[in-house]
Amino acid sequence: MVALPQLDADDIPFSAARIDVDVFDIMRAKNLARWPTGAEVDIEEAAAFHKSLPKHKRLGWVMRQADAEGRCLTQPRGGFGTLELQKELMICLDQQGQADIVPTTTDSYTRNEQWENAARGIEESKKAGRSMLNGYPMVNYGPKVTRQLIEAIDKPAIVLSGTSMPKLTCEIGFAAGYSGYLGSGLAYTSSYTKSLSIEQGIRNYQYLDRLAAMYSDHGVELHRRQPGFLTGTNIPPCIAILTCIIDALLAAGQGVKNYGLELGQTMHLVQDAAAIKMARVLTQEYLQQQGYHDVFTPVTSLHWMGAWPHDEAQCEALVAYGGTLAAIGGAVSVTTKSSHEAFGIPTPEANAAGLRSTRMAVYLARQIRLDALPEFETECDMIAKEVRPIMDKILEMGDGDVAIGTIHACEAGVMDIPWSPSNYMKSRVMPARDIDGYLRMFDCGDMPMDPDVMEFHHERVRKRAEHENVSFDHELAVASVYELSENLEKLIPFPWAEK
Amino acid sequence: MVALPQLDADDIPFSAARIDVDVFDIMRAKNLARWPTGAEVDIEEAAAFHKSLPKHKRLGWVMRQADAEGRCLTQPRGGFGTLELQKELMICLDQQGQADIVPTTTDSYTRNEQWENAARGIEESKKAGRSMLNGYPMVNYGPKVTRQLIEAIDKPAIVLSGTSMPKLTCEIGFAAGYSGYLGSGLAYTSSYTKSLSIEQGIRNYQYLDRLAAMYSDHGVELHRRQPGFLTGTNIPPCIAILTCIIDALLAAGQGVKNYGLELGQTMHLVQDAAAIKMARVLTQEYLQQQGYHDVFTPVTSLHWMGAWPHDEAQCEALVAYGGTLAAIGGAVSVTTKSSHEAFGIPTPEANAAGLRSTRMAVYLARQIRLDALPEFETECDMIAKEVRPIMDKILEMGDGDVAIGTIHACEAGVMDIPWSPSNYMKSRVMPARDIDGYLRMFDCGDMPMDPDVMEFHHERVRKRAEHENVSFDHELAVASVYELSENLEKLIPFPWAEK
Amino acid sequence: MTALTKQQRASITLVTGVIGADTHIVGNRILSMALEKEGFNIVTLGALTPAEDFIKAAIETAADAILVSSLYGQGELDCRGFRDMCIEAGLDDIVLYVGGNLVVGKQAWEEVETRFTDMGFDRAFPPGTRTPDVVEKLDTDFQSKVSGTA
Amino acid sequence: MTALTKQQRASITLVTGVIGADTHIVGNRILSMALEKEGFNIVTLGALTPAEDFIKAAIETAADAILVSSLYGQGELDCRGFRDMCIEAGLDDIVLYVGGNLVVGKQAWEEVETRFTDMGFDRAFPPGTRTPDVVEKLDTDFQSKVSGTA
Ligand code: B12
Ligand code: B12
Repeated sequence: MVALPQLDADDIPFSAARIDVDVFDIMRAKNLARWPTGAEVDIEEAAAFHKSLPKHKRLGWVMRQADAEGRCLTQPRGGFGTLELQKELMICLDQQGQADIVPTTTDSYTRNEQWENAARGIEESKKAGRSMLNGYPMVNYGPKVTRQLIEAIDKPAIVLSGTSMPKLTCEIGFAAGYSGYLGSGLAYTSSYTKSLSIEQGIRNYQYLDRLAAMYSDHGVELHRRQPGFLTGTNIPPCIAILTCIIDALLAAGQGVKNYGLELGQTMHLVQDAAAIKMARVLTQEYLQQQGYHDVFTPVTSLHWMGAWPHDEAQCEALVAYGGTLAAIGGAVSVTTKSSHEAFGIPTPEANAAGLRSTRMAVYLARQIRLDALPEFETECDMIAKEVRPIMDKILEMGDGDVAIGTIHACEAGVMDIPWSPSNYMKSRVMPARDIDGYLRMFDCGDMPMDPDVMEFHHERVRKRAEHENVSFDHELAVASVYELSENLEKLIPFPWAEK
Repeated sequence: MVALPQLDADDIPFSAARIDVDVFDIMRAKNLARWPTGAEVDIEEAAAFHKSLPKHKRLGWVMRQADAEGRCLTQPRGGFGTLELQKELMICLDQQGQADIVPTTTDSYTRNEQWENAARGIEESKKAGRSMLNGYPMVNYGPKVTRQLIEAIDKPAIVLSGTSMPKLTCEIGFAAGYSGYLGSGLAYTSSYTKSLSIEQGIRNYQYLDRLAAMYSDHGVELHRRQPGFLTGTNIPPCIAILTCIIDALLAAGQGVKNYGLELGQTMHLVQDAAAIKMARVLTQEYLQQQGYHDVFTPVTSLHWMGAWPHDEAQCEALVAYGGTLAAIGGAVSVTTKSSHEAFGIPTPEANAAGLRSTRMAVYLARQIRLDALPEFETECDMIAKEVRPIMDKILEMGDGDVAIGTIHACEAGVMDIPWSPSNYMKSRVMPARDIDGYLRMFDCGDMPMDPDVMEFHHERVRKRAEHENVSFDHELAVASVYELSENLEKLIPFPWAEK
Repeated sequence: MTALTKQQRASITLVTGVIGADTHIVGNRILSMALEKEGFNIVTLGALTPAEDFIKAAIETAADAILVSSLYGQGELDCRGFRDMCIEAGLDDIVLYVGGNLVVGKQAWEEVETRFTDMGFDRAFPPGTRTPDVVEKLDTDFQSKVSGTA
Repeated sequence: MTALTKQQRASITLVTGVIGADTHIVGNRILSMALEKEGFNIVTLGALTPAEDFIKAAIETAADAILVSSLYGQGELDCRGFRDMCIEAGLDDIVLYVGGNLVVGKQAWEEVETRFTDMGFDRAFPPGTRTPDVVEKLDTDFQSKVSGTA
């Protein structure tokens, strides 16, 4: 494979190699100059602040400790358009919701670096007395003001900024005192953008990861995290895990040692448990293979990321089961939703209720594990069989460089993602649920899946088509998008009444 | 063992033998004369009405069909003090709740045959404009009026009357068109009464079972059901199952062929699945042994029957998990509660929401089964080891007559029930949760448990005591009563904050 | 207010039971066990106890208070006239507590409380009451009796 | 009202896309696929589409309607002035639909609907709208156009 031409972005060749410290200093200076609050960032001061926090407010330590103790922590999502609303929200999630990890979701203008629009959103929110933004405009407020949020809670805080352009937000977030940051180059670029190249997205996250490693050099271990839930829409475990491996290798390349893997739940007890286990196993396998022997990779399981039903009672089952799936699956944390999911961003109270319901479900799951169940073992084997050939191919396509291999693989559809908005992904892979409720690939597009594996997937999905008496075509994939959002009359009607 | 002295009740000797038809006619005449509405009962007319109903409104057929199709049906509880309120409730549960089986819970005066008090309750309810009774006073309204309830819904209906004195209520209920009736002699007498003898309770249910068999003779297969949930308070599977076997043998003795077994959930995924499986296996084992080869014994799993938390969000997890436990355990139906449980009888809407949340959980459970999990197998073996020696002893104490054996066994504490209000039970057995959340016996009282079995129970509970750093005493049993009703701050606090 | 000593509590006799056709014994039994452990002198009537039996027992044992449990929802009917029956029986000053799930359904606690104090109960306790709270209230209410006799 | 035939629908051009910084493509893509299957002539702009691009595309393709999706909550900001921009561009009579999760949070639908019709959208569609409902509304709204040309 030929190396890609060198892009002008930041003037270094594109590869998985660690960014040199001198180059990085120049990149940072340029980056911080893009918005006035960038000038407030002082990494020495920030590192001192992080060290002054009690251990239980540092997510790096908290994730390691939770893993060691076999816990499943809870974390919601949440962001509002003004500091005041955001503070109230975080206090509510901390106290009323008993969240173990408190989030700050940024708004979509911030995610797209449209800080002028975000400024307008703050004003409009203040005027309207309700949030007109779908998250907290962190860059506009800057690190000094934002630190008030860290001080308002007694838990570790994480930035949730679904974006491929995290460079200024991460500087602000870490400087403010956030000890966790969710996001990665392949996952977010493929799922949250249309016209940004995968290469640019990876570069941007290399910046973020390099920054996190720089904090390590200052004695602060931050928690980085990969959003393997992708487009949230029927992502089969193998695809999520491929992106986990790729983004973990990229992060490790920049020196990150504390890297969480997130998986959206498939909503199948056995498949989710297998996915959670294999995400860690396979990511470690490739990290080791590439010479990274000390990267900590706990798995976070996310409440159903696809379309939710419009009935709150039905949603309550998805919320509670989400706790069950995460805990029985052995996830180190679970990211929660609420019964408002289908309607809009939840109120703080609904969000807190979702947390508590999940927490109770985690309690009820006790220490139950499915590891000895033959069906679980089969599923684990299947995932490994799906992932390895493709991952090996990706590395091969980059001549061993995962960054370059990934670009080629996305171009070729060797690495693909369902329902992607990105012009740089083929998005030909089409998942569908099978007869038993597992997520399978109805169509693997151009991904080089083992024929035996696809045979198995097809057979299971075909069984479903036969059972439902529908034809074996793409409509199965569309029906699978709607499935869990359907009302119960459709999902399980009273079976015997005369029509 | 010596036979018990013959009691005067209904002038026949006490035994497990089938009541002779001529004797039964005399008993019925006496019984129906106790309250004016008794005169409205006409079994020929009633049988014709049952036959006129579509199959899907006959619970006997519905339970068999659900079992054959591997379904888990939903059923709530519910009763209000007037016909009008009850009708609204049943329509709401049928339509808004999508219940597969619609209930009528009777009020506690009716259960205690205090029909004058019930009449007062109807008047007071009408005056107050809200229900002053905790259920529907079925005897007061009588079969003709009550049939309006059957006609108002499009599902089968079941009478829920937690009582040891069902004789008139069952006549009215069956005549009205109810095709299911929950209750049994040992279970209810030990759990719902104080000074009624077990013998009298069994006699009363022999009447009911004999009546159900008489309907069979008229071509109507009713569904009888045993409330093995007992006092609802930490009932270990073995105790529930012992009562299932005893009451099933007694019912079979009267000619019943369609007999459901109810188990309160222990709230442990593996233990509940094992209990559901073994309830049916062991009941069949003894039915066969006693020569009953054609009794259908589907299992119903009940949402947590002990104390509920006062936080609705926590309750939602118990509700949803209840659906999961029933469906994964392979129960043929699940009896639901709501997030109002700790406060009082739910509104129709809250009740319907509990049903829908459970139904969604049942959907999500797909066809998952734990049968191949070694931990499940161990638990099944354990239950069999607990049940068989005691059941054999009970039969031995009655010289093969289960009715007589049961009386002796209860007297001697060989058959015992935790937290019983009855003067006829020792109630020395004391359950507690173990380290892994299983319900175990901290103290088996005078039940002749195998020493190895008790060794195992003790070891597990002792582990918990050590883990919690409390002493190994009766307080563990009390703490286990409260456990699932505790708030989350107590159950899983954020683990690391400084105190 | 300071807690009473176990010795002081030993002079206080409490009658407990579950009123009416109500079979919910668990909470009442745990409460009785806990109060006994804390030193009070307890007379337990158990589940399914008619109103008259409470009063009979209170007279027989010269009780200082009656603790009525009602869980099943019909307590509102069962407890009507309970204070009057006490007065008729000459128990004018006996302390009356009631606790449990006192009414049918989820109702605003303040209203329910008023309904029962209007009926003549000195205190009513909401669903979910834990035993230490009951001990605290008893200690408060019997402070004067005990210091009077001290 | 009767449904249009596929042939009649073929004469109707619809521009679809997700407005603003919004990446939620799934529903928009399914909707576009479904409308295409039902016979409409569809121009898809995909996710993350600025308001101006909708209008440009509508002019270029002489579209009859623009179907704007907004899911992420900021639609209220993104859609302000959309009708005015259309008028400025000479698209005075173009039919404008908007659908998705149009505002932040769970708000009363009637209010949300009014907010968007006041902005100049002909119809607004609530969360959870299924494609057959959209086809039905399109058929209704283009009844006259099609019969006019028939
Ligand atoms: C276990 C249980 C049962 C068991 C009872 C077993 C037994 N023999 O004791 C069984 C299954 C038999 C049962 C039956 C029924 N139950 Co029930 N039951 C419960 C449940 C789930 C838990 C009760 C419990 O044991 N709690 C644990 C103990 C430790 O707490 P506690 O009882 O509240 O007592 C504590 C405090 O309240 C307080 N306290 C209690 N009394 C007093 C008195 C005083 C003076 C003071 C100061 C404090 C105090 O101190 C106690 C210790 O902390 C409750 C709902 C809940 N709470 O979750 C329903 C509940 C009480 N039952 C209810 C009903 C309706 C029934 C039935 C009528 C219908 C049915 N479901 O079959 C029958 C009643 C039969 C009859 N005639 O009484 C309703 C009552 C409705 C209402 N008030 O609106 C409830 C609230 C459930 C519901 N939401 O519908 N039940
Ligand atoms: C999947 C999903 C995602 C995926 C999207 C993947 C992708 N690239 O498409 C991911 C994970 C990337 C994502 C990200 C985010 N999401 Co999102 N997401 C969802 C979710 C769960 C399902 C959406 C979906 O695909 N539904 C299935 C399709 C078939 O239905 P649909 O989209 O509603 O479309 C149908 C109808 O609405 C209608 N329709 C749609 N458009 C139009 C237009 C017209 C004219 C008409 C007539 C009809 C119509 O027809 C469609 C077909 O039936 C929803 C919640 C839900 N609904 O359950 C949240 C939701 C939309 N997301 C939300 C948010 C806030 C975000 C984020 C900002 C924050 C975050 N959670 O990370 C980011 C946004 C990033 C960005 N810049 O846009 C919020 C929006 C909040 C609000 N409006 O108050 C929601 C409602 C969740 C919530 N309750 O918080 N999300």
